[in-house]
Amino acid sequence: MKAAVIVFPGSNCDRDAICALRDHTTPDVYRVWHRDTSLPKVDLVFIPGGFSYGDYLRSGAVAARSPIMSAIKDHAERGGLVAGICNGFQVLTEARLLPGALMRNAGLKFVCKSVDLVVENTQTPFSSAYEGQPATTIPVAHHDGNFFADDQVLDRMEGEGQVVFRYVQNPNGSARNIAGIINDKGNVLGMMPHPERAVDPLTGETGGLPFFESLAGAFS
Amino acid sequence: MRAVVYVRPRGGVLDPQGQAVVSALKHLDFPEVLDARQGKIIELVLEDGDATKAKERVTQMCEQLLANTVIEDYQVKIEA
Amino acid sequence: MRAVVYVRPRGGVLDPQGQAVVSALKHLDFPEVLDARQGKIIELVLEDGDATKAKERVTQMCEQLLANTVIEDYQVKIEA
Amino acid sequence: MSEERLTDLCHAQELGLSQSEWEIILKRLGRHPNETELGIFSVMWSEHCSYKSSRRHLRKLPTTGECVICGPGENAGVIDIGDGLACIFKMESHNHPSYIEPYQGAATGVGGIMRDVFTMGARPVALLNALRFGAPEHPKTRPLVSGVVAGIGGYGNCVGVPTVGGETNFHAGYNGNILVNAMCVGIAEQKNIFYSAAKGTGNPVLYVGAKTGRDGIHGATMASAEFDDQTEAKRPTVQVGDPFTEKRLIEACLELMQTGCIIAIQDMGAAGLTSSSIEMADKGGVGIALDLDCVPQREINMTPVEMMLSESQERMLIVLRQGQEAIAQEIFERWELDVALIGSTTDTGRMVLNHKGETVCDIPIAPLGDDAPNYDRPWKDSPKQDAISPDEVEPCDVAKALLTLMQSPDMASKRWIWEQYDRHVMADTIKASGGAADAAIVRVHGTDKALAISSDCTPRYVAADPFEGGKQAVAECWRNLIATGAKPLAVTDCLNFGNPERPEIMGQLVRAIEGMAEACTALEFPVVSGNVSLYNETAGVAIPPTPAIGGVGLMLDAGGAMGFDSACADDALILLGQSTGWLGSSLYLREVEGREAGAPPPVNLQMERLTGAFVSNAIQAGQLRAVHDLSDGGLGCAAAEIALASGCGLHAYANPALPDAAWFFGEDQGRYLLVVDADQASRIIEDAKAAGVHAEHVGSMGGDAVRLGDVSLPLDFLRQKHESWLPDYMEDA
Ligand SMILES: Nc1ncnc2c1ncn2[C@@H]1O[C@H](COP(=O)(O)OP(=O)(O)O)[C@@H](O)[C@H]1O
Ligand SMILES: [Mg+2]
Repeated sequence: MKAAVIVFPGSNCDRDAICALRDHTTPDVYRVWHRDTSLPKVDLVFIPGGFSYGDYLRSGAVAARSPIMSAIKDHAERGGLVAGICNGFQVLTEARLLPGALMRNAGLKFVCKSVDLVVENTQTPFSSAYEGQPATTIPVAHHDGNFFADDQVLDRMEGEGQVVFRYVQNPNGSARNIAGIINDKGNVLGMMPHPERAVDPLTGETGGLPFFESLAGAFS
Repeated sequence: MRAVVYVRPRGGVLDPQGQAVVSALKHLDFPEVLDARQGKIIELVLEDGDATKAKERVTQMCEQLLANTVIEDYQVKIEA
Repeated sequence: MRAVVYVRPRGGVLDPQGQAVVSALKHLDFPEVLDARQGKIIELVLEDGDATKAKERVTQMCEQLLANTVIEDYQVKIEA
Repeated sequence: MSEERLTDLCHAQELGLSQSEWEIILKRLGRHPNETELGIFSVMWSEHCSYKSSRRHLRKLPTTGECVICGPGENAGVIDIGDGLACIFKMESHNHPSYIEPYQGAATGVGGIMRDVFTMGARPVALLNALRFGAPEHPKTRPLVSGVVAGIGGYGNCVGVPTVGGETNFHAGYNGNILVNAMCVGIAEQKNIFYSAAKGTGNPVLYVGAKTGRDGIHGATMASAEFDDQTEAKRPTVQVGDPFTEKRLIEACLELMQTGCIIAIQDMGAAGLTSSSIEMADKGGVGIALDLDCVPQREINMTPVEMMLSESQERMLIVLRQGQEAIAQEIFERWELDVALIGSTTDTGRMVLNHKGETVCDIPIAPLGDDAPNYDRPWKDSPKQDAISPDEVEPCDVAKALLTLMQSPDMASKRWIWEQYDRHVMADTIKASGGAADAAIVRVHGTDKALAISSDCTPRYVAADPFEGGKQAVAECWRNLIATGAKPLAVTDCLNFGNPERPEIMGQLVRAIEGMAEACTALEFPVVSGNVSLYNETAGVAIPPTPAIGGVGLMLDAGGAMGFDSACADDALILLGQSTGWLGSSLYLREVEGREAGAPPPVNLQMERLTGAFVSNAIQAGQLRAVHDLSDGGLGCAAAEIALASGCGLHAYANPALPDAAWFFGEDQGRYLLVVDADQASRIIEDAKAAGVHAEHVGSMGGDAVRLGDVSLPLDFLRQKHESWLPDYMEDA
């Protein structure tokens, strides 16, 4: 298993993601600059959290038009795994690799806290290790995590098991309490909570560990 | 040449910022405000050129970047 | 009755959002964009009434809430 | 020299210079300065840049110690944390700008303090903020809280540095002048620390970061002047922050610092290009020549004085080794940052500025520093307050008093604030706000060590007795670090006071510094950096004197961090330190009796050390389940906080020797509440006594209520009241 972590100007969870991947998924992690036009040969592309381009205009909007994105689209097209966390989720919706959009939190404030999640679908390469523990706790930290999609899109997503994580208590006004989704092919996932911040008992909860273990398992 | 792009939340899309404006205005004693929607306005300074062509180009900019048509509508105006 | 409020960064005030738009558009091959400024547009639905009075009230809303006059200019339009 | 209009005394006075200062300039130049030169003198000699009222008193602070690598005088203080690593930190105020434009003022305050830290080669790893607002009922308070908090979060969150702690007070004394003090802590390799001396001539001077606009012109002089009715009209000088550019600057500068190209580097903070270039040249003993036409500009027709005084944010000035320009340019261009060569160092000892083919400034650099005003302002002692005897206070309804205190603005939970701050980015935060520890704990990345960080000041004590209050602020900060198991190393400070030209205000400043000095010396807790913010007054009314202290400690085993959330049923509560029932200047007196009176509790520094050492040893030995220092609201509130954090009720016994109010809410200093296994209680008390530390068994954990003596409050009810004050207040727009 090899992974690439994409770095945009303004990414700020890239180091956290690399550490979590190295410790719990694979030792082979590359850092890839947004201006690159090709990816190293990897199984997983990880788009980390942060404020790419300052979240100016719309969060994720400018990053989604970066040169590296067409390589990521090709990778996804070929069935490669793509995970976008927080700002990475925003980038993936802006790039139309995932449906919907992430709007300003309903409370209009940045919200940083631990949230309880229900793992709705453990049949994905990102969530298989949650099998048997359908509830977990992972922190969120975002200003624009309010997931929106038209009702028929939401219905379809729910019907196809594309909702992977749901909030027990909605922190941001997200439609149908959605915290994380996967595309219809099942290889591109976006979520607002930060599993990479929840892998070490010293720094808080460990609800993100199964996320990284799932990815390690997906290729073993 | 200048272009102005208006970007507004699409009908049917919840607009938390607009809602916050309504309730804040109510508190400030402006009960006459029944509803509000908040959008963006982007003013572009363009190289001088043909207005029709410019409108086309700015429309492309909107489609490619300035608006997210999943949640937003846009409108382009070219000013001399 | 409807009112539209345009809020823009005041001249001379740094507009990082506008700058980000310019550079993103350059990268997307729109070199004709020389400058950009990003502002807000707030559309209000008001109880029907006198337009002059409404303009006055909306101006008060701008001063008190809708615009931050330290760094923004605003403009009010009343539509029938 | 250009034909520019020369200036006169009247002009100088408009810029805040005094007649004697003007005369020194004339003597040094042998002529009248032109407008650019005068502007440069005025900002360099403003209170903000020259410390002219405080300098001689700041010298009283101890600034050396075993751990100190670099004390005050550089952008930030540097201390040794072992393994070849250094911790670099500083606190700074952004009071005036935050009052005028709370979001941008607070945001740019955070940006500025981060630049001071990464300028020296450190990666910022933690932010704290010490906030003082006016009375809750004052109409400006709510929007100020909302804007300041959003601004601090907006900037720190975007840059991706966790905001891990802080303090928030409300008092009518801040109605017209809020305080926004931001602290940044960074970590660097000791072999890669950067200082500001631009040694060597002929070296290129590089400008990098945001373009220069007319932002904040005379910001430094504004920070040195009282507010008046005209302040609103000064609004346009407020700067707008761009955290996205800051983030790129951090990454690009840290990358360039690895290349060995840099001789000196400075952020452009207060007084922008002027102070950064003069400081580098002055410290390096060289001259500097700049071509202002090369300065990246955001606006057209900027004059030389505007460029030199601009306080546009997110800009850095770097002196490079000759021939290394291309390396630097490549890095900055990759990060999409504006970069320009704007001049070089010279052997003239002068600052020479060229603009549009003319020399617009040619002044000797040394006098700007050497002749900088250094005033011995007259001062007088604050009137001494009488001590209040425990028997003087009204009989107390203990349950009601506890509730009143726990939901008072100063004590109530600040969750509404810190949930807007990203506290976990960088994935090294062990304890942050709300983490139920007396200090924030941040792991040193990639090691087993951690830093403990706390910011403290009790302004009501300082107001009642500046000397004792200054001492207390330092001691409380030290105590907070001790209580987490850390070894306190050093402090930074931010001294917020009123107009120093008034002897009673100057007296507060002088005596607070002396109190701090005594405590820092006794506790071996040197001051390595700091900031002074004066003229915090409006229409002649000064803020309560507020010397905020930011302390840093080191923990060798990050896993051993101690908090106060792990108390269990049946554990014993042991109180360390003497209790006399000191109610003077207490929160109790203010919130329950509505009186701000009485001498504040004195700090016995010798006992402080002894008690602290005992707590440290007990933590190291693994004898304690939880520790909490006693501060605002005394034993009763400390106990309630332990109960709330642990989710377990408790019973704190009454003390027949003291009235309830004095026993439960007295604020005697140097005390800690320990939670220990019941079996261990008597042994620990024995050990304490052997160590010369007073210890007594004052209660036990258990149940689902906080019981003080024979009254109690259900834990859930107390929690709800404690948690809801701030959100209710903020919602109630
Ligand atoms: N402005 C703020 N920003 C971040 N955290 C804050 C702020 N104000 C208070 N806190 C947090 O609230 C908690 C209680 O603060 P305080 O009562 O001042 O602590 P202490 O008395 O132990 O010094 C601490 O965790 C502190 O870090
Ligand atoms: Mg406290």
